[in-house]
Amino acid sequence: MRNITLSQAVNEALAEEMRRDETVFIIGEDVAEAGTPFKVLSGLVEEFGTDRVVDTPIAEPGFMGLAVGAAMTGTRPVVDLMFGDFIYLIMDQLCNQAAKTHYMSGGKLNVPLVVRTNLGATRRSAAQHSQSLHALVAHIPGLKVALPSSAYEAKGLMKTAIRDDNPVVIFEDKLMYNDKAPVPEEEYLIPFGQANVLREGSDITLIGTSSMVQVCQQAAELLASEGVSAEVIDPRTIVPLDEETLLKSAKKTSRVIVVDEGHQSFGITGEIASRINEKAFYHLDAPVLRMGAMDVPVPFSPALEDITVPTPEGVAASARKLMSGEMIHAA
Amino acid sequence: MRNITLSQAVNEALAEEMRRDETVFIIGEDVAEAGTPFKVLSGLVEEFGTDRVVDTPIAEPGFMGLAVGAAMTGTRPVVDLMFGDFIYLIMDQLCNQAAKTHYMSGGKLNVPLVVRTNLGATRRSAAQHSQSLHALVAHIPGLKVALPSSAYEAKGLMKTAIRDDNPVVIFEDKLMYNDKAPVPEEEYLIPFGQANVLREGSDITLIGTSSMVQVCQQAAELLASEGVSAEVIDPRTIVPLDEETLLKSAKKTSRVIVVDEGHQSFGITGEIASRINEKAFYHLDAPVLRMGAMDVPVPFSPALEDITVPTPEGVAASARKLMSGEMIHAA
Amino acid sequence: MSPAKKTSNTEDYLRMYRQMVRIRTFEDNANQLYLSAKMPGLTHMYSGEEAVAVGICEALEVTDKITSTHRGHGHCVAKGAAFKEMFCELLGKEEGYCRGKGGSMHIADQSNGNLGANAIVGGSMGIATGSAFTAKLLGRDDVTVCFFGDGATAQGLMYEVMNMAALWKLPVIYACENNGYSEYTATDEIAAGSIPARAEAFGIEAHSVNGQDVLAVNQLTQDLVARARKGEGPFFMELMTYRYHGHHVGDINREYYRRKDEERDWKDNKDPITLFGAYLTKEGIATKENLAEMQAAIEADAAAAVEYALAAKYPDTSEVDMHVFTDVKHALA
Amino acid sequence: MSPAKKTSNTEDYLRMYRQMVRIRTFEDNANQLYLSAKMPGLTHMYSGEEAVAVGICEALEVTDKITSTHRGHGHCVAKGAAFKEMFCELLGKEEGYCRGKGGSMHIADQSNGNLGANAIVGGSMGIATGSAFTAKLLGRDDVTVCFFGDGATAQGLMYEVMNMAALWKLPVIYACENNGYSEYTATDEIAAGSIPARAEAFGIEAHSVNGQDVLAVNQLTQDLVARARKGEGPFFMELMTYRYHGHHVGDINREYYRRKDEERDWKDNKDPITLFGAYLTKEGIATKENLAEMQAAIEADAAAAVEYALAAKYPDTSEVDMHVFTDVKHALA
Ligand SMILES: Cc1ncc(C[n+]2csc(CCOP(=O)(O)OP(=O)(O)O)c2C)c(N)n1
Ligand SMILES: Cc1ncc(C[n+]2csc(CCOP(=O)(O)OP(=O)(O)O)c2C)c(N)n1
Ligand SMILES: [Mg+2]
Ligand SMILES: [Mg+2]
Repeated sequence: MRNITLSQAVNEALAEEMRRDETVFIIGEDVAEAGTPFKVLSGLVEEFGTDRVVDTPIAEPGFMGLAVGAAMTGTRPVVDLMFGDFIYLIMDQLCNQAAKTHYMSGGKLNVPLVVRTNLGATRRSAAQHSQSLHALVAHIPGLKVALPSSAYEAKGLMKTAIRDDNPVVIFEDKLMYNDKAPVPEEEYLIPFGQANVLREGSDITLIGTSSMVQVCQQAAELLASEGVSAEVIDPRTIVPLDEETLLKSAKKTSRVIVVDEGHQSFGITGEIASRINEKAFYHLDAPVLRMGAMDVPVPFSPALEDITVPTPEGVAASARKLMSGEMIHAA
Repeated sequence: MRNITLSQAVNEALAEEMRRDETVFIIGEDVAEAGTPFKVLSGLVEEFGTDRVVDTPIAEPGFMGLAVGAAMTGTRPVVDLMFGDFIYLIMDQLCNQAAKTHYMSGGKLNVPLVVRTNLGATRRSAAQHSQSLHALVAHIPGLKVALPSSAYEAKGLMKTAIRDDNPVVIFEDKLMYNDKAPVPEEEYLIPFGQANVLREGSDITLIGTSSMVQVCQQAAELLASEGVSAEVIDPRTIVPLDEETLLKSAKKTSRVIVVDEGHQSFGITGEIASRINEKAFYHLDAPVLRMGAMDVPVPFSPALEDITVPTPEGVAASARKLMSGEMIHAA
Repeated sequence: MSPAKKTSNTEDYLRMYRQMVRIRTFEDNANQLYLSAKMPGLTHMYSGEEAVAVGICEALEVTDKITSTHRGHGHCVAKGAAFKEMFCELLGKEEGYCRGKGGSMHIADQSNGNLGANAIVGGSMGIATGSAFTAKLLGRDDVTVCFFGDGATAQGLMYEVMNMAALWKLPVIYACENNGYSEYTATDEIAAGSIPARAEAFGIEAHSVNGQDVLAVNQLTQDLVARARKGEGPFFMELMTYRYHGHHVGDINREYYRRKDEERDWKDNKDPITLFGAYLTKEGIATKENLAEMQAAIEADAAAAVEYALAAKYPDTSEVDMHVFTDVKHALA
Repeated sequence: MSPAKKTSNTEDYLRMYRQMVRIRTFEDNANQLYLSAKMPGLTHMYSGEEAVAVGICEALEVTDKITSTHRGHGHCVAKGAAFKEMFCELLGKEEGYCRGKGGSMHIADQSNGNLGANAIVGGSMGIATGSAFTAKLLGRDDVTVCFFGDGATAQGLMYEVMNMAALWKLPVIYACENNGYSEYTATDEIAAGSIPARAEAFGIEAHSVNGQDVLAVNQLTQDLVARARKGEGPFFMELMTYRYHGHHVGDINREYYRRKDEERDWKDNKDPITLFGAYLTKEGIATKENLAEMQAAIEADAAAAVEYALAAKYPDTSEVDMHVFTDVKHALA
């Protein structure tokens, strides 16, 4: 299988879906000739024209609202939100309008749109360009939330998102745009709500999202060299969440760490940990541990920024603690 | 002690602080002559004038941003956000600006402002006027979040919030505005981060926030009549969170239910439950249970709306389950 | 009152009159339901503004779209909705247009191109613009009218989408219902400068029109709709009008923000139904008796619909987690 | 170039020239730090726009406030910041103005009234308006200038706060740096109608001025600041200018959105420093040699500051959870 970058994978997904369905269009800032600052969309405007790859003014609430109305009337917009940090600007249109329209209309109106945006720190972009804000969106009923962890997922989840009749928000990891992974030439879709078990193990379960899947994989390697067998799971979508796969693993290993790049407090790790605690409590030998990003605005200085995000070493260290029963004393 | 309504309590807190400190002002829609749609601010404009009780156009992002700048330069704005559902509109100014300014400036600038808004369903106001969105704000480092559960708390927390040098968001329960409670004539403040144990008990801990404190109290009554001794705790602020008090109770009773009116998934119950699970795991006889609002947009129809929110009967039923060990079979 | 176009318009005129009376009657009944505590929650009355919704919607085809507001009953009726489903919605019943899930603030007859009332002031401006975007992208010729109040002109979203509509020549008409107040505040206290000039600054042709004159509103809208269909949009209309009731049905004591004689003046001298009725009789299009009969029939209709709705059943509680997602029958199952 | 006011302005003029050269020199060094991979992240160069920041800030007192943008080094220097603390900030060092926590996009010398650069386009418009609100409420006479780009005029927030500033006559000046582009898109593709007319529609007096002419900018600003202090504000200025570099330092191949000869024309014929230098020598205010010496001294200053900053220490890792809250030393302790 060929290897392509996450960037190419997203580009292919969009191109394929735009060829398949002419109601699909892309809207956002500098998406056309510039192909976005990350160059993810390069070439699409050449194939699909400026009617379907639409450069907007710097008006996130405006083009998000426009997309909601477009989606309600027969198109499938893919909203390009340049940085995940700008999600605050579109919250009203996304959460008061897109998320609720189907429900408030008693099922009469649909809002089939995708917001593609990103997450992830350590790019030295400081507090307003480094946030991982998927927890905010996951809290709002009516929105689906996908967190691709590689080029393979990025393509398959994007295609599914575009065909979904509900609003979907996809957060890509901006540090992963140039990372390559095997991606089939043939068309494929990844269904929502199906977690991926990347590595089987028997001693401990590491649940990682997006950028943190790699971190968990590397932590598992470290642990393996010490004789600890870690299972690594990527939920791929957090709404819907594949509880079954997570619970099965938790019951098998009896120890779980949930790793995510959003701020830890009031973030998604609490939800995932709680569901496991609630439904696999009597199988657990230790509390489900959570590792999110530090509860601080993301600092610019490299000396500070790097320590705000979970690392393989940090995850492995926590795993060792869980294994050793050290938590018992803490608790 | 005299009994006053939550509405009066908030009004008194604001009046006292405005008398004490002339840099305090109120800004929002229809706050002056109208005294807000809930009439909470009646009389303040008469005492403090339209310079300090400022009616704005319907421009939530705008007046929130204005408040941030005003706070940075020597005033203490109290932003009146008419419905908690409008918080989506101010997220950027609140979370990208207010929450991060102190940090991004390396401690040089402060943003001492209060956003007072509300939460709570069952007013037949449908999906865009009934949300309880405190979880969104709690997730963002740099913001403090208070959830008063009675007139007493509403006054004491508001006064503390106004004197705090950080941005604070207070969510009042709109169904409680006319509820009376004993409130001292003398001045008092309620420190942030100190939970209130409303009722001591030995069998189970019920942690409730805002509107759900009453629900927990009533559930405790129901349980008491069955011989189950429930402890009821109100965290009062969720950022900062008084972990110590919660953990102490959890360790004592070994069984905990967390009840909140925000949507359950990816809400605050997951955070509170996780902290207890992490730090009191080996003391628990059953998983910490969570009861939030249903994960659906709030429906208009009374027949539907009423079942979306936790009730005393529901909480008592869950408590019975936890007590009976029924959870073991579920887990 | 503008001059009659031609007598072949008789039917159109009578339909417009009828629709205005239907709105007024709907609102009177809604208010009564509130006063008698039979309606859950609050609602915002459209009474007094009928010529705006009717003048505009009568210039539209079924395929044309509108977006509506918290004060949305008038738009809903004018775009073709039936009383029965509307009252059912108002009362939270299963047979309502939104199966009782929306209520007054989200009421809409979606099949007639009403994209929904909206409880977020200004919240539908993006939606309307997006609907126009669809028309352009898919090569359809429908036009979208975005209704909003004077208060909503304070929302930044309006300027964001007007900019895009102007850049891309979208077939959308922004219809500002300037009723002089937003909630409990007079417009001049919350709107600096000039509202139509704000649209013009974005290169959008703007018009101000007497919103109590249904023919003037209708004529202007017909012109603009025709031009918008040809790609000459967007347009902006400011419709000067007045709401008779308080901001919502519970806003009874309102003298602190609005004088009683001002209200009386509008009701006595500028009522859109009275004015148009007088015109119709003067022009010989209808007799007073015709109009009275029409009104009586509408009132009977409304009474029957209210009765039906009161007796209709609430949605089953199992509906509570339906329609969260299109593809999941029960989101919480 | 506008005519000289009087020779007593010699000092002012030389200071303006000096400040423009300081900005240019700062940016050249910043670009060099990027190219040599010594600077973390990216940065947006102000080169070419110096007359705007300097012309405006030289009309302000220390007590006056400004809000800045992602392209904020120029505003920071012009409002009085020192090279050392600026380069330290750019490199994430503890001695930076923000202790390294802000970096290029949040750089600010707070003690000189700079309320911060902002990485959210348009994000500071509310802040600037609020700062003016404080002045009015507390009876202070300071004025706030809000810097933002042409691209930021698409943000709805601007219209929301202009409305309030106009209604309440706040002492704020909205300064739109129209450099013809927002990122990789020309202004006329993203701005419909007229930018100054948008302010005028809110009843705000608006001016368009040549942003390459430091004296013209300075004169206009002096007038408006004086009037704003007297309560005649708010005002709006559109400053026509140009950025020499790409959108950020990494935007090298930009011919797909901007022609090279256009860039050359601005640099060769409209450079604010060259123009003002020629004026100073022509008017006999300084000799070419004076100016060359000044420049050399500034370059030496900058080189020393860069060297200092490169060697300076990073904040201790224990700083990571400091300054989350004012009253908690370590938020995560
Ligand atoms: C974003 C938002 N802010 C505030 C409100 C509360 N609110 C409801 S209606 C209204 C006044 C609207 O005035 P206008 O737009 O003139 O419409 P009118 O009621 O006069 O028809 C306000 C402030 C709201 N629903 N949404
Ligand atoms: C809200 C928001 N949207 C988008 C961006 C990405 N972005 C950064 S600068 C910029 C262009 C700004 O153009 P302009 O306002 O003209 O300022 P200039 O860069 O020309 O000085 C964009 C789109 C952002 N930082 N914030
Ligand atoms: Mg109005
Ligand atoms: Mg620009």
